[in-house]
Order: sequence, then structure tokens, then C-alpha cells
Amino acid sequence: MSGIRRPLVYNRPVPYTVSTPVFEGPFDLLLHLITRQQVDLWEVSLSAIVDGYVATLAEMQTALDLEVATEFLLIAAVLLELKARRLLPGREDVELEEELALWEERDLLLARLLECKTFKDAAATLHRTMESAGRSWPRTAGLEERFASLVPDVLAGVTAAQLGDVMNALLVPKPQARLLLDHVAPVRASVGDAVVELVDELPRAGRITFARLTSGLVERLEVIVRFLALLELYKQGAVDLQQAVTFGRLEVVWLGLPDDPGGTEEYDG
Amino acid sequence: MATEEERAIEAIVMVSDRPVEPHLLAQLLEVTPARVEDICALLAESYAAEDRGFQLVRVAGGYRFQSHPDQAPYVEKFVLEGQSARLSAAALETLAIVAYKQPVSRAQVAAIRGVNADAVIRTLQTRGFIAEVGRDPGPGQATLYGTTPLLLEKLGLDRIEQLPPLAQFVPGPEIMDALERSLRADPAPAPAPIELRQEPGRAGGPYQDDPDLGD
Amino acid sequence: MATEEERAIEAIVMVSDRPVEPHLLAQLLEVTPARVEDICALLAESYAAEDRGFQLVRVAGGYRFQSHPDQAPYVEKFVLEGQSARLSAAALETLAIVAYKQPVSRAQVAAIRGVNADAVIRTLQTRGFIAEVGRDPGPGQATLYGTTPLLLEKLGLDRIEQLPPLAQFVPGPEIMDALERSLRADPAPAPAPIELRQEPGRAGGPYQDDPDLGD
Repeated sequence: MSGIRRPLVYNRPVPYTVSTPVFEGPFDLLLHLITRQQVDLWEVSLSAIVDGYVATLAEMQTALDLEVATEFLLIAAVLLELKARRLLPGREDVELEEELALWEERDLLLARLLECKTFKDAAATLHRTMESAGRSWPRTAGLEERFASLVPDVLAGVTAAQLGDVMNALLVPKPQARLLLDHVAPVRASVGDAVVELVDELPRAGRITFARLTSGLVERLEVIVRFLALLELYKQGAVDLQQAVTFGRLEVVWLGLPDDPGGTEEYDG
Repeated sequence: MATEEERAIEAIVMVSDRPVEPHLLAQLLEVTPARVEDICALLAESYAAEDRGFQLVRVAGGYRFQSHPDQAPYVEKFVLEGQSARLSAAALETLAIVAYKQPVSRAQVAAIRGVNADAVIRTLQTRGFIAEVGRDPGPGQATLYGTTPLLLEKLGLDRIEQLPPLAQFVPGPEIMDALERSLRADPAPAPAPIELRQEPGRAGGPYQDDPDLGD
Repeated sequence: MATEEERAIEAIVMVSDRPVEPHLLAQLLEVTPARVEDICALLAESYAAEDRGFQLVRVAGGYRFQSHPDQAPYVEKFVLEGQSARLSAAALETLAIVAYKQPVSRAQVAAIRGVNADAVIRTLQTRGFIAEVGRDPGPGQATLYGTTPLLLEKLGLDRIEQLPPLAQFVPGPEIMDALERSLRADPAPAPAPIELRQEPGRAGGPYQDDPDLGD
């Protein structure tokens, strides 16, 4: 991991007013991080990214609104996802596909960043155009009263009852479109359960790679939970973990169960 | 060449939708009202000398631009041919809102209609169907609008209270359903906590087969 | 001395509360639209030559009188309500997307901005800058949005095509390189860091002079 380009501006007295950046969406923020801080996504540590967010939030606290805060969370999630992808132990059999998927994702992100930058600049021009047009006010006085009698009787045929009908129609509450996500049942996996499964499986395997140990799992979360369960067992001295090189093959060796497996936490999807 | 003072008066009077008092112009230009009267007289003369199709005139205690009387035939043609003879749906909606909710601000009208109402309000005002009736006492002091006697006359009503009462709104079942859903803080009964697999039965969404929305 | 045609146009445009289409003016004056354009150009020139405080301009497909921009300080004092409140950066960016991509759906706007655009779209719609212009023929029949004549008026443009082409805003090669490098999937040694230059206006920003930034 390379050195971190921390947003140093936050760590020392600022000699002049820094205009508060307002980010329009996660791509905007990512763009800002990349162009202003030269963050290399793949090399920077997650804690630095989180620090950057917290510092930016602190800077914005006077004008913090929910939307901005939510956008921050979203971009944080995007970064974490990309980062996590590299950190998760790879499965050798699908490595090429994953690598391709990674490239695809990166290209997509790049395209979206370029698009974001394009419209950001277009918006700036729109703003300038509007500002300069705003220096003139249109004449809106309209017809002089001497012509009022000429105006066709636009109310011909309009009745009080009709006006009532129009109002009633306006007052009918319009159902708000709402995205219901509750049909998507969250995948819930408990580390406790995974520990129990591993304690059952590992003594039979003796020595096994993590890729193999998780080869039957479909959900990413299940893989993560298994990994956490392994760490739990490692902490308890029940297994040994061996990895020759970073991002290399992770091997699990069963050592035997100590007296008490201890309490574990539950992780929600 | 117009002087700076002349230009300022031209600009202000041009964008005003009512005659501008010389007193106010004097204040804006930081000159005396007498000076304003002089400048306006000069301007009016110059338009006349150039034979413009418009005039600067003093009416109702203020100055305004208006079309030259000898151009009335063209203006009349414009009124008769250039304007639609029926109220647009937008205008009718706006009129209904002002009639029932008066006194009401532009912002309130826009909020009910869901779209900007400024142009429509101006049109209705020009037609004499609605008028400014006051100012909102709150911050911003928004202009409040109400209906005019002309509108009552056109609708054949004596008093605005004679408008038909608004229907007691009875929501249909699908709207009740939608409202119920959007009010629900916790939309789904939490599934059993340690479930790794989805129950096949849940695929249709939680409300599909749940007749009891009241809980 | 103004001609009869010039005078008629001056009178009509003076009494209109919105830009008057040359097509309508041509009909009222019984001349060709091209002739109307010529007359209007002459009128606009004469006001400019006389240094008037107002202008005749072509916006949103028609002609209107407006105050001269350099008189803004006076008009601002007069028009207390001022021009409608400023647009947020989010609203401007959404407006840019709608302007260049129209007709466009909420989902498409959200995809570009990376966040839900519903609230911003509603605001722009309420202010009358964008409007529903149709439905996506595809599945879901999403509502499609486009810009309105009111927006053109606010931009002082005659047609939306007068906006600079979008291609003009596509980032240059240095920016592309820098982005590309930052998103490199290969964690292998990066080439010597390229100094990513900000736009000239941003020079002197807080990061500019920090030697640690280069890694």
C-alpha cells in the first residue's frame, strides 16, 4: 500500500477561507477525490477514505443536509465494494472471469466519471448563461385596460359546478410512487452457525484452501461470514491460517477444538 | 443618446406591470421627483419625435409604457387573433384554486398544481378574473390573490360562497392501500433472524396476499 | 422616423406579456416572417444606437422587450422580489442533463448523477423549467422530461440548440489520463505521477502547493 495522500488541509490551520465544496452525487465526490487529492483507489487505505469523508462532513456541517450525507454514504459504499473485491480471497477457477468483471466495472466507472465531469461543466455554463440573462427583466405588463373588452370571453360556458369539479380532481391525493424493497428478503447469515458448520467440516478435511471451503456458496455474504468464522476459530486456536503471498492462496489447517468455542456475533445482510 | 438617468427610468418603467410613481423613481435614482418629471417629459418627447409605436404616459399617478393609440387596430387584431379564446386547463385549475383557497399565494397555487403558476396567474389577472388582495404577513410577504366581482358575474354567482361545496373526499381502496403503505414505518414484518435461504412463499411481496392491512 | 411596420411591431410587442412569435406578427402585419425578422433586427439596432435602457430581443421563439442588462442595479432595487431564487448545484446539473439529453427519464438522470433525482426534478418542474413531454414507449412507460419555453426565457436563448454543444465539455486527454490512472485495476507500480492541473480558476487551491501530495 502506498503512502496516503491525506487531505492535509484539514490537519493544519487554513490561512484563508476554503470554499465549501458541494458534491453532486457520488461520482462527483469521487471525481473530487481523484482530481484534488490524487487518490489512487486501489492503493489508498479504506481508513483514509473514511477519514476524508468525516473531514469533509465536518467541513460541511453548517450546511449539511440529508441528501448530501446520503450521497456520501453511497460513494463510500461504492469505494468499499471496489476495494473489498480486491481484498476478498480469489477463487482460482473463476479468477479470469472475475478479473474481466473487474475491468468491466472499472471501465464503467471511468465512463460515468467522464460523463459526470462533462455535465458538471455543462451545468456551469448553463449557470453563467442564466446569470447573464438574469441581468435583464422581461416586460410582462400585458394589455392595456382599453383593450380588455376585446378579449374573447374565455369563461364562456364555464360554470361554478365545473370549477368545483376541477378543484375536486386537484384535491384527490396522488399516490406517491414508492419503491418497496421489503420483498427482497435480506440474506441473513450468522457467524455462529458458520463456526458450527466449520467445526463439523474441517476435522474431516484436515487441510483445505479457503477457495475450496467456500466453493459451494452462492452469496458473497456467505463467503464473508465463513471467513469471519475462520478468523474466530483462528482466534480460539482451533485452526491455523497460511498464506504465502499477499492475495495468494489461503490455506486452512485444523488444529483441534479448545474447551469453549466462546460467544460469536451475528451479522446481518 | 439617452442619458444614464433616462436609461434607468426606461428600464424600470419597461419591466413594471403597473404605472411607476415619480416619487419611487426619484428614490431609486436618488434625484428629486421634479427631476424625474423632467426626464420623463424628455423621454416622452423623444419617442414622439421618433414616431415610435409606443408612448410613455402618465396615468394613475405614475408613468408607464403603452401602445400608441394610432396602432390600436394592430393591437386589437393581436388580441383577437393572437390569443386563444378558451381558458387552458392550467388556467382553469389555477382559477379553481384561487376561488376555493383565497387569499392564496403563487407558491401555494404551484404547490397544489405541482407546476409553476406564475404565467397563468398573470393571464388571469390581466383578464380581471383574479386580483391581488393583500400580502402574506409572514416572511417574504408574498402577494395574495383572490377572485374579482367580474368572475362572480361571469359565473352567475352573487357571492363566492355560492361555489359548490367540495366533495367530501372518499378514497378508493387502491388509494387507501397506497397511503397505508407509505405511512407504515416498518413495512415488512421482520423475517426470522437466522434464515440463510429465502422462503419460496415470499416471492410475491409481503402485501400480495395479506388481507389485513390494519395492523 | 419609424416606419408603419416598425410602429405596429413596437405596439404589439409592448402589450404582450410573453415573447411574440414572428409568425404571428407576420400574420397581423400581412408581411412575410422573414420581413418581420428584418424589421425587428432594425428596431433592436435603433434602440442600441440610441443607447436606450431597454432592448428588443428574440427569446424562446419570439420577440420581447426587456430591460438593458447594464441597468440591472436599478431594476434590482425596483423589483423587490428579484429574479426567482437561485438554483442549487444539484438542480443545475440535473437541468443540464435534461437540456442535453431530452427527452429523458428520471432513471436516466439518476444514472448519470449517481443519486436519486426525483426531488430535484420535482423542483425544476414546479419552477416551470422542465415539463413532462411524453412517455417512454418501452416497458414501464417512464415519464420523459424536456425543457420548457420558460427555461429558454430564463436563459435568454431563442432555441435550446443555442447551448454550446455537449462535446465541448467532454474532458480533455489529461483529465482522462488522470482518471484512467486512478482507476487502474492493476495494483502494479504506477507511472510517475502526472500533475493533474485544475482549471485555471482553481489555481491556488489548498492542495496545489503541498509537496506531499505527489506521493
